[in-house]
Amino acid sequence: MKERVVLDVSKLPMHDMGIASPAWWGTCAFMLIEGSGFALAIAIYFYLFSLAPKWPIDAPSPDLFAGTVLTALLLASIVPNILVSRWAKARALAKVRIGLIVMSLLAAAPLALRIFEFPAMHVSWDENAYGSIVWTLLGLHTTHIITDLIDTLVLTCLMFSRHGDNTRRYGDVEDNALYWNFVIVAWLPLYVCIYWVPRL
Amino acid sequence: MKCNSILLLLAFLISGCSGAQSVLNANGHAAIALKELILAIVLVCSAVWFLVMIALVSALARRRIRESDAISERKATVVVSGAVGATVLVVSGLTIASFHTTRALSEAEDPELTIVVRAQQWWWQFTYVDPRSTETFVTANELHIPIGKDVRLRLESGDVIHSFWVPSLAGKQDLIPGRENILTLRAERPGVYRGQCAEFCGLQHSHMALFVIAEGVADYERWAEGQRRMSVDPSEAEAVAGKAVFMARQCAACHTIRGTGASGTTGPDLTHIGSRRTIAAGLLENTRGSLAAWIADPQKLKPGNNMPLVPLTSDELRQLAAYMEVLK
Amino acid sequence: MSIGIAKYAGLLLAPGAWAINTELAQILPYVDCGAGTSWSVVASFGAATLALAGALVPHRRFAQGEPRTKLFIARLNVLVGLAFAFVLLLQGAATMLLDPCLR
Amino acid sequence: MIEDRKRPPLTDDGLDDSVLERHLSQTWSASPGFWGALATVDHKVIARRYIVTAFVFLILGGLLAVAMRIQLAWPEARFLDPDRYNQIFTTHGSTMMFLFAVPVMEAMAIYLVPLMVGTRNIAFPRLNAFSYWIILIGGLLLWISFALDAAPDVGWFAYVPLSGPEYGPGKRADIWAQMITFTELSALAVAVEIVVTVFKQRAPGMSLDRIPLLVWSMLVMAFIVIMAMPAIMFASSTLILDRLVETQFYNPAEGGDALLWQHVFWFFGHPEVYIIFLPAAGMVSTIVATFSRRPIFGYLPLVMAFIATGILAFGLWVHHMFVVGLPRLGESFFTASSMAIAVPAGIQIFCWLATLWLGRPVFTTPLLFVIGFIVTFVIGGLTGVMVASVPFDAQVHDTYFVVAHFHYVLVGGAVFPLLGAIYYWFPKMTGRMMSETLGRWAFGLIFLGFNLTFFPMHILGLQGMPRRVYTYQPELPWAGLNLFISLSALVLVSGFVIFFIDALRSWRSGKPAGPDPWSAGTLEWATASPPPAYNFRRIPVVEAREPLWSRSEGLAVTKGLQVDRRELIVSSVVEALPEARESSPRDSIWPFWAAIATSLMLIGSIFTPWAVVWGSIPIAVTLIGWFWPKGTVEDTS
Repeated sequence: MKERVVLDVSKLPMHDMGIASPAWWGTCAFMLIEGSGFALAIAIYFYLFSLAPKWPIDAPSPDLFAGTVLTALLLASIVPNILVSRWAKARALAKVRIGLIVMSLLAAAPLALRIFEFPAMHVSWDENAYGSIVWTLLGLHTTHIITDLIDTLVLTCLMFSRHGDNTRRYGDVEDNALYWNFVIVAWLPLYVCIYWVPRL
Repeated sequence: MKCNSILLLLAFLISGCSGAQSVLNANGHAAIALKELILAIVLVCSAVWFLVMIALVSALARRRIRESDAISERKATVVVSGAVGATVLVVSGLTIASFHTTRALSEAEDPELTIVVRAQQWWWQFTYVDPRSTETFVTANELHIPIGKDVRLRLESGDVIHSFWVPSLAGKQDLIPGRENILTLRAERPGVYRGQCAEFCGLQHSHMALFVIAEGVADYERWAEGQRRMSVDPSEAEAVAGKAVFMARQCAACHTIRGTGASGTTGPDLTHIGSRRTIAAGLLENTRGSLAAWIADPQKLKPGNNMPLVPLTSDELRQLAAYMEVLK
Repeated sequence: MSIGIAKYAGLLLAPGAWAINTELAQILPYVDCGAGTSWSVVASFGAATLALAGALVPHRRFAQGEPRTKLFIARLNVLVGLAFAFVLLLQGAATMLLDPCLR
Repeated sequence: MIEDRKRPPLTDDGLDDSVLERHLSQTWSASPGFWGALATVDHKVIARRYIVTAFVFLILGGLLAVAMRIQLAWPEARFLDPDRYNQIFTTHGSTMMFLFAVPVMEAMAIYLVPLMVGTRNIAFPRLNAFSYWIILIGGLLLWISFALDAAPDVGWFAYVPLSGPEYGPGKRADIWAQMITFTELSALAVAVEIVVTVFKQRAPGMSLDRIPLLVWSMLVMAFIVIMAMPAIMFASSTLILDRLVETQFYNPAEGGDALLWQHVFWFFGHPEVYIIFLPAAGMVSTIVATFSRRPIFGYLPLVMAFIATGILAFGLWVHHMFVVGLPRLGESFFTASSMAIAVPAGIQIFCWLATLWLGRPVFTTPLLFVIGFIVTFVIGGLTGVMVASVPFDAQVHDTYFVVAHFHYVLVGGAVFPLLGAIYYWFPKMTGRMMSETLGRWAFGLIFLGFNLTFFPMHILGLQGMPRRVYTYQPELPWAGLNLFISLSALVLVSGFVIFFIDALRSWRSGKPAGPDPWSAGTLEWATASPPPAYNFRRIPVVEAREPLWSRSEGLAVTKGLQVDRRELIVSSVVEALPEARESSPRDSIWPFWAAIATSLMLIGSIFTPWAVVWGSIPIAVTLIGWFWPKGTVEDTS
């Protein structure tokens, strides 16, 4: 087939970040999947709530302490998270390295608190449907934190390796920061559901 | 090519015959209203299908005339917009018709009779609750109702989800563990109407039939009176021996025969089993021979059902069948 | 409403209104039946109005000599908005015809 | 590596065609041999595997259907016992829905979308390879359990409590649930790839209003997958939790609810139908335009219809639950939505008819299948309107009427277009034409056999025959029609046999096709058949909706892409303005190992919850291997 050249793309960048990067869109698509999952889990929480004569079923309301501290910690982590994202955009390698170490710690800390959240429910997963759904909500979100923690750890190692100083890696750092924001935002409705709806 | 008019034609043919389990053989007030709606919708949809087919054939086979693309595009736009408009109207019409039927079916009076229907793998238990007295009686797989009266069925499940469906009388309604559903039946004409579980419920879903016997009020009252009585005490020697076998073997652990020591509740109540037309949820006609065959090996006739094989000698088997037969 | 979002009113507002109304249908019949109110009627026709609005907002962009893609998006939004307004009107008809207590 | 960096990058600028092809081929081709085949990330190779696998599952599922028809040909037949029959209809439904229909539509998307939008590979090609291995293993799980007489026996919607811990002993229901997890994982992965490919990898100039309709339909399909599959993910996981660690989601005695399962399942299950149907609608739009020899009539309304259908799909689920005893008013909202979806469906039919009317139809086999589609799908759509009515449904729900309805929708509405699509794109995929003569025979027998088999089921349903019965009693008036249906099924089967013979024969020895045998308008026909590993010698620039019909002097293309690394163009979402030259990952064996690790974890978790804990370690290892940069030129930026 005859071809005629009408466009020269050689001046385009060899990789771009943000909305010009397929990886960014991929991250968004995965967040949409997980967001749908969380929305559904919350809907099921309310569905079971609407059926139960008394909510929570056969259990006192959960203790607030661990969950609230965890929420505060997650919210506080937004600040360094956004900083890391900015440094990545500016391609400041040293700052990104430090930021990622901080973020790894900040992603690990909630896991320690989470250990205290499960007993704070005062119900086991196999006692009744209320126990099943709150354990599932906590479990789902814990998986999220663990996933992001591993991602951050691997990324931190990468930034200290010879592959670190690279637009793609900075893009990955940005996407990882975006994902952590999502982990935080997704927690807020879960926190309200788990801790405050039983007190209504 | 098959078409919906054949369906209609066949529909009328079928409704003529006495096939007792058919949507089109409607004899209950709900089923009659549903049949009207079904025929109306099928008629409208058949017409729509024919119109589309005419359009398809003419689009493929029409003579191509010389016409500028712009003009024919404009014509097509007008026709397509018209067709979309017509679709909107037809859809609205059918939707409103559907809402009307739903509404019409709701206007039932206060029922005169309430029956608790409890579905289990794979048979039906009916508990008649008399509003005038505290007396209740229990039967299985055969429901008697008086014609012309609203009968309220309270639908419960003993294990998995089942669905109560007697198409000649009403649409189906599920029986769901942990929930209670209501279905109102009103038979307009006397008859024997077959029904069947309509929600897949395991191995013997296929053999979970029931019969609704709609009869005149006097006939119904006579039947109910008979059901309220305790079981018959057999006089014939064979049946007496059969009763002894029943009490001595595992039978009494699962079945109730009121007036005797047998009070198991796992299986159907057998107090008046001799009066029923079929056994094993519509599987077999109720004769002495089929009773014996059933008891001899229930797993062969209805594989997977919950009645175990009880080893019996052929004499015991005959005696037991004779006893069952006298329990009218 | 910012101009950017307004372009997508048909795609966002109308299906959104429909989704919410459909979800409300799981709750409002119980409320209406218990309290004798008509919230489901109000919700359905309110949502239908919203959907129509969603269809009309991007409609304004037809005349302005917009670029091809913008016009495409605007038209798409109008059509989707109208489709969902139709669904909501049918749902509204249900609320008018049926008793919320009916099982 | 360091030397690589020093060498100046080689671009296609000014390269001779044959030299350019040599370089591209070197950069993009998979390495030869077994490990090369396992490691390839070429979307066409993976799509071909997907398609072949899906058709193998179609054959297997079809054989099960034949077994059921033999059993039902006579009353009280003893060909199958109830246990085997229940396994068979469950496996038939699950195979057809999860292992044939959804994967085959995704496979067509994986093959066609990158070619139709004019790019060199799908977005996230390694994820794509991963998704194939996952669905393959999921399918094997189901079928090995079937071979071992331990297949699921609870129906393809596995209602609790029948599938729950109390009434579903053994591991049968768990196998069903985990098989679902496999297929949803693979479907979600593909959906993400399609969304990103369509959003970001369209050829320069392919703005939103120039996207081929097939690509639009696949995009909407991908979004439905993304929104609907989490529901079934939740359903299958909680079912396994209920069975394995005694959670109480579905136990009414402990605050759970049997209907919760139905809500969650159908919230996925109804959109599922449109996941299957919308790609078919895209195929029909493509075939109708090509063989009417004119652009599609009503591009905008068609796009709107796809989108509206995709959204409405999420508001129909309760129409599977009209007889469970919900308030009638709430149910009627779903009647309204289910009825209203007939409007976008009608718009599609009318636009296709108008295209045929305005054009000059060429009656090739693909068009015949499309005509067959219109005839049967309209019936399926209209019976859909019928079951959308609450009172109508009260009589036909769970009867053979519904069996007839959904086969008209799924076979008439999706398999007919799919077979047409296979005849249409076979030359592109293999470089060879299928036989027109055999194609006509296949179409004739399938069309006739299908209608003779499934139309009478409407009548059986109205006569009161419930679905999922392994037998029926002789005194019921169903025997005659059932025998007729079983005999008709043979006609249908013979049509499929001819189709498969034709496909196999043509693959080996069909007439060579050339790049564009149908004189079609979309970009996949702008390259050789079968396309080279790099798809296009130069990335096209799109100046019209049918680039191949409107080219005046040759196809407009770009220059300036690097050829010594896997490079493609990333463009903006709305206008498709070029934004970057992005690299596409190289072949990798890690997706294969990741799929193996994931499968071990999923299958292990049928038996013990600890499998999730220990199984996630190898998964993490393989994922790190997958993503860790290898210092290739693709990693430069």
